[in-house]
Amino acid sequence: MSGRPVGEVTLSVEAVSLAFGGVKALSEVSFDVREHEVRAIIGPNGAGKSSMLNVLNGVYHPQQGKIRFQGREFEDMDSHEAAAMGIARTFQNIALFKGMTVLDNIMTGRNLKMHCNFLQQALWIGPARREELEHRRAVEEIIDFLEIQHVRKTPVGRLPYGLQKRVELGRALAAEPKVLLLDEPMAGMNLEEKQDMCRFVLDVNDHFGTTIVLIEHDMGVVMDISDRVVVLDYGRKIADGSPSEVRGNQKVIDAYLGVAHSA
Amino acid sequence: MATDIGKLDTFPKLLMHHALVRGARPAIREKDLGIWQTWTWKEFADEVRFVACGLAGLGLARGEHFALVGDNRPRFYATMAAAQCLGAIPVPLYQDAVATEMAFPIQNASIEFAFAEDQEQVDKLLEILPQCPTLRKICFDDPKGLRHYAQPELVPYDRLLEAGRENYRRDPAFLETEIAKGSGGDTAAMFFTSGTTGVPKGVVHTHASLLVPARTAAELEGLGENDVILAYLPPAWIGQNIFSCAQAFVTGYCIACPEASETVMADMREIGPTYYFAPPRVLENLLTQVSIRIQDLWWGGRWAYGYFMAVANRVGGKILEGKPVPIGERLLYYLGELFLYGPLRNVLGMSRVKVGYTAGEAIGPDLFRFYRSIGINLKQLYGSTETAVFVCIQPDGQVKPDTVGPAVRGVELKFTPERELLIRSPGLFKEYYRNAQATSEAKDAEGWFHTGDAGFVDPDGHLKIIDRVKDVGGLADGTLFAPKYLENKLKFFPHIREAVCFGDRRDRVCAFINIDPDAVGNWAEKRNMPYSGYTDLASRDEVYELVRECIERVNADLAGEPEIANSQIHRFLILHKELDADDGELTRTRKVRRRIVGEKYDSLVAALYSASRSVHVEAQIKYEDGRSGIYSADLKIRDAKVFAPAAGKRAA
Amino acid sequence: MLYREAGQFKSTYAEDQQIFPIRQDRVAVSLLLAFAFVVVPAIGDQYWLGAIITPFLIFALAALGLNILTGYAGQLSLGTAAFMAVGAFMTYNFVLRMPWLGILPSIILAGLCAAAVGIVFGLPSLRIKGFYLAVATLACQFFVLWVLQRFGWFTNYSSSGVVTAQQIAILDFPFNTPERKYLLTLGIVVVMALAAKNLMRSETGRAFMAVRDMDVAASVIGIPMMKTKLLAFAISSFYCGVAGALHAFCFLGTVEPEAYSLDLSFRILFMVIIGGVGSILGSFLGAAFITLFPIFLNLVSTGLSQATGVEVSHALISNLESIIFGGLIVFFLIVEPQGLARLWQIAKEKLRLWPFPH
Amino acid sequence: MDIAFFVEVLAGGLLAGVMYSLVALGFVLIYKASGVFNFAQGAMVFFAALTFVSLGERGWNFWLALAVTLVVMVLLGLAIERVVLRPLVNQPPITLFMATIGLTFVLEGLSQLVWGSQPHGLELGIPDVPMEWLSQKWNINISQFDIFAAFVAGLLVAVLAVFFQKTRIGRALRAVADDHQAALAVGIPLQHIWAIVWGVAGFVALVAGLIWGVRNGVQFALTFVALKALPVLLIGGFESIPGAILGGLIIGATEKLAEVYVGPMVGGGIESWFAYVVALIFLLFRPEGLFGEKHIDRV
Repeated sequence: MSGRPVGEVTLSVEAVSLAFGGVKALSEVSFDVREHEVRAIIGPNGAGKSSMLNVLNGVYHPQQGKIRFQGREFEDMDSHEAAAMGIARTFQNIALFKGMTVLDNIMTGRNLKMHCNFLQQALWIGPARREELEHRRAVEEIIDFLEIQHVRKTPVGRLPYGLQKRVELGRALAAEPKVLLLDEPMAGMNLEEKQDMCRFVLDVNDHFGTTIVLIEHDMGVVMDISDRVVVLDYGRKIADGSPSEVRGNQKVIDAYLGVAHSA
Repeated sequence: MATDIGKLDTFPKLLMHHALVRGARPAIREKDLGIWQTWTWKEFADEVRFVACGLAGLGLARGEHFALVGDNRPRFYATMAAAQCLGAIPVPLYQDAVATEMAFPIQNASIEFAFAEDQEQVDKLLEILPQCPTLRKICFDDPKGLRHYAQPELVPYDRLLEAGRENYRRDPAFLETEIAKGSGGDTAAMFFTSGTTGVPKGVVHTHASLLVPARTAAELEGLGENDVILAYLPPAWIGQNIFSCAQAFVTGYCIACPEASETVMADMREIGPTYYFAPPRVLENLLTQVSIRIQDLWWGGRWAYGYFMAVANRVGGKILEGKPVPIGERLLYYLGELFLYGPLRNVLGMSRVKVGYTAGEAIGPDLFRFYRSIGINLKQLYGSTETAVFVCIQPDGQVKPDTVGPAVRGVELKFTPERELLIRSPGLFKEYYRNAQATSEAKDAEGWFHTGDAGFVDPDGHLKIIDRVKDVGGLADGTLFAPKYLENKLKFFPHIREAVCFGDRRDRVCAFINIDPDAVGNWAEKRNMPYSGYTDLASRDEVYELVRECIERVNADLAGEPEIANSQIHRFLILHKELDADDGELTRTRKVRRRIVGEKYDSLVAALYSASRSVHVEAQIKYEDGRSGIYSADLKIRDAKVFAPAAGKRAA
Repeated sequence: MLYREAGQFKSTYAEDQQIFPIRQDRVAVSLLLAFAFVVVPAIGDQYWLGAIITPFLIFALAALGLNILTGYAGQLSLGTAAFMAVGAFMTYNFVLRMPWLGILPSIILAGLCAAAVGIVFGLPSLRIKGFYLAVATLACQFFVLWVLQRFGWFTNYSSSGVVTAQQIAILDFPFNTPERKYLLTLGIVVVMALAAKNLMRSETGRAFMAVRDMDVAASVIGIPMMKTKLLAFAISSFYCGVAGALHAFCFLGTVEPEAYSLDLSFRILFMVIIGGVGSILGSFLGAAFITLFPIFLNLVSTGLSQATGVEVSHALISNLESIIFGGLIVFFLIVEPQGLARLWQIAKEKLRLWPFPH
Repeated sequence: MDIAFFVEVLAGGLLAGVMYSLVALGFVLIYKASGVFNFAQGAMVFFAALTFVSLGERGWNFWLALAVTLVVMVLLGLAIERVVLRPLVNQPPITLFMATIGLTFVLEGLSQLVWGSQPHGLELGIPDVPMEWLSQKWNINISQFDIFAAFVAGLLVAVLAVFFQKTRIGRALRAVADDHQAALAVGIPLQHIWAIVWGVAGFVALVAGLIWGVRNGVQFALTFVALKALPVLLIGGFESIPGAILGGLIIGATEKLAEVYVGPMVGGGIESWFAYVVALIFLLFRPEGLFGEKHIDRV
């Protein structure tokens, strides 16, 4: 459960439809996300969860429907603009920059906050140098928060899977986002790593007050840490509500246990 | 140079003096957020002033006790000094102790105020709150995870500091008068002995009894404000506190706090301390790490390492002490210095060590010689909690492997007929807190302190410790039986981590062995011997062979020393589990509790002295994730070859 | 073994992020610079300074430029020589047509022209990747050379198409002797290498590497793809332009299109691959290797021919050279894709951990 | 502007285009089967022509020289696969591309080392003289040789197309091109397949070498024929054989027409870069060429 009181609706999606050629990934999906909330999106494989996330942060552009974020309305999001407005995300299969160390990877998360032009950086003069050191300090807070001090200067490619997931969370946090989209942050983790990641997600929501939109398969995790859950199946929303409501909903059980679908 | 004790007779006064005289010099550094955060003496003194005013605001008064639980952190030492400013008595407790172990000291000293480092320590204190009604306020430093703790007792450090800043601004004179009230005779701190026997006792130390020996030792070694020491041992142990508090306040040198206990090696290398203290156990682990990593060198590297270490063994110590050495050897040594000893010291972080001490228990001579031979000025020291550590120190010129050096200026030594050592010195403790009976037993009328250690002074005036009086015994045939001496010889081998010898009032010496999982694991992997865990490794015949070889080399050594020749080890077994402080088998500073181990495994001891080749053992084991199960197995017992006394060849 | 790191702790972020955090490295680099600035011009003769060391520095600068584009930003380019040509010709024209400008400003302006050309031929990189981009830069190589030869304005309508570079003089202090030309080149190369290092350890460099490693993730976290790619092209071409100018004025002494053929582009690409893709030091190591290797080959072959009396023809040497270069490229790609810079890094790590293997 | 001349220029351009696509075929073949963009194809063309011509000059008769050169080229193909490509399997395409650049220099040095570097003329016994009946009737003179070359190219394309689409090995080749590991997993003997591919590429290089050798003479400049083939690949796409042919024709035609009509206005000599510019413009609209598959970024 989120530590802070859940506030007003900050992000909402109305009747969004997305199709690749003939394949309808999403059809008329609408749901909203409140400030400081931990909002889960669940559903069987291929239900359109990742596509929904990609629509929210502008990687995919829906053919139909509206996205409303902090009062402003959009036909579709531009990923660059989404980042600038404070929507950050992690990827299902890790999208870290293999050629850089952990520290550099997280520092790239802060690029939107650094304003010196390349000439100042080349000469490493006053403002550029100060800016670099200030942001290094902020990144160190995140490294301390995620307890990855001991691998600060190791190239990311050499880290075990669990740590890479944490570094990716760190990079998303570096942008000090208002909304954090997590695409199966606990996929492929053992019990211990899962518990750690749950703790980190809750700490982020509690400590930084970031609204969290979480895609997750592990029902145990979803039930434990999310405030409200939206369930997608074949690109359609079939349930929306608190974890206990959703758990009891017959449609959800059918979707997961695979009852024959109507056309 | 350290000024005379004169009017600067308490910790706070010294602190304020440093803030004036060397305000800009670094007082404390802590590796945090990727760099070494630094507090100068002035900043440190200001922080102490504000915390003191804050604690006064909470109601901490002169003479009251103040518990501190946590690792080496600047705020830990600041809060300790702040309490001393108000005349309160800080009581540091072991941070890795379990909650129940903390209850006794708090009840014993009816402590009302406590300082806890982080959520882990706060949870322990909250757990024992019901048994300690007197505990009113708990200040905590690291707020991580504590955002939703609503208990009224909890006071975050920052709020304490703010309140203190406010109080100090309103009434600065208050604190100056409080500090001025303090005098050398007041109680400065109380340390609970980890004690190898019975209930822990609160050793009360005055400002004088801590500062005088600290200053004497500092002057002996010429320590000054440019020195740096790494504080990595538990601050509740006087062995660490005397170096990171008493001597720091006396000389004004800088204390460096590592980032976390796992990164001590790396932090040691970064900070490069000039003043170093390590109990034998730490030096053993270091040597084991070195030998494991050297094993992985290619054969040429290993050969070179062996060759140059032999050179160092022969002449290293002499060169360190400036004694004459043949020119050929000296050249070889300098070659070794460039390629091996210099880099080895550098990787261990000891390149800048001016003086290093080892104390707490007797150290094996080979282990001691290893460090001196590669050019580290390691010296032996004798002392205890009750004597504020400094009793005997080996001066630079006269360092011998098996003595602890002459007495320090102002310390008198005397022996009882049973060879028990008695000590009188300005560093003696005032008393055991609320335990007059124990105090009278330990300190007799003329002020002599009964150390409980047996020993004698050798011809050059160096004190030589044999063992604990209780443990020193004799074999059935009367020869001296000093278990510690045998155990240290065994522990020099990287494969053996701990050993417990039995032989008092018996005809033969037998031993329990604890293998070192890393070293033996590495040894097993080299012979691609699969093993599942410690217990499985410990039960292997090949491992028994390995241990038997070590024991036989020790026996060969012992054969060469006539007076203890027949205390060679006849039979041994490898314990199925590692001796652990949590099971009460070791003290918090990893010293073996011989009596408890003897009683707990009496069936195994009996088996050792019978003729049986194995013994059945049934024990409760706690697995890593908290579940516990019963472990039952037959421990093998093996004999070790014993050498005829005189004829024993001199061990290399 | 040579490192004594104990005691070198960092108490500020500035210290932690400096280029050479270890004192031994700082000492070594300052000694190297002192040696380069003082000793080399003193002992160097016409042949060594003029024909070996100055070109090495110039090619190192060009390799550095290519490394910024291919090594750090991941955009493959086969048009390095064209950008150098633009630098050379524009400097010549600026000095010719605006003598009041002075040599250094004209070199900078020429570099900016090369940067402009770089941006134009960098535009395709927004839509195409990998080989296709290599082909676009190949087009630039041919097109630029054609324009420089075709329109007389560039060569001031000289009949032979080859123009002698003017004498260099800064504040009318002539740079005509090999020592002075060497020092001028060294000064410029050191300053630009430092600027490149600063660039690569700050935000711009990270953006380049992000685009190289995973451009989709980079754009999602807010790195502007177009601006970053074009900036990479611009900076890289600026470096190549300045290198071209120095190549003409401090090495060849003439400005001619043939000197900037496709073959030169390949040579500089070899320097980056062998030296180390994505490393400032790699550019210098690669340039040193490619410049010194033929000389080494000549020495060996002349030595052999004297010893065995077998006359070694010049053609044979040049064939051997290209075989060995090509073979080394394949060798390095198989054994150590990161090139000499990585071998240097491994050696340094071993020294810091001495006597332990790991 | 009289039509006959235009037809003649166009025909000449188309036939030149066929020559380009002949070289492009070598690139496509290797890329289709191993995902490697073989920049050294040009050097292989030069090596093949030089070997054939040198053997011919040493008195070997035509067919024997042809057979021996073919064997040499196949062996060369096998060696390249064994030494260069096998250790680099699964490396990113950029690394493989750079390896082939290294290979180019090795081959250039090797061929000149072995056979010396003076240019040779090459005579295939087909006169390079216009076809009589065509030139009299519409006075369009198209050289017999060009037609022969076009015929050879057409034949080669047909054979390769059948080879790729129909035969078992062809299908295996296409599988390998998509994903090395997947092909290995399914049990396709990767090394074996690659050896065949590089052998065939050697053969195609020989044919191109002969045809180009006759036209421009066998000399070092022949290696630059690879640079001519690049624009063709850009337009036709890297994986498709029909694309290579169509691309070749387009480039050949536009280049010849531009040379004749546009060249003079701009001062001539534009053939070096014109093809690229055409290809670039084409690329901006269809980044993957005529027949290449659309490249989708999975996030």
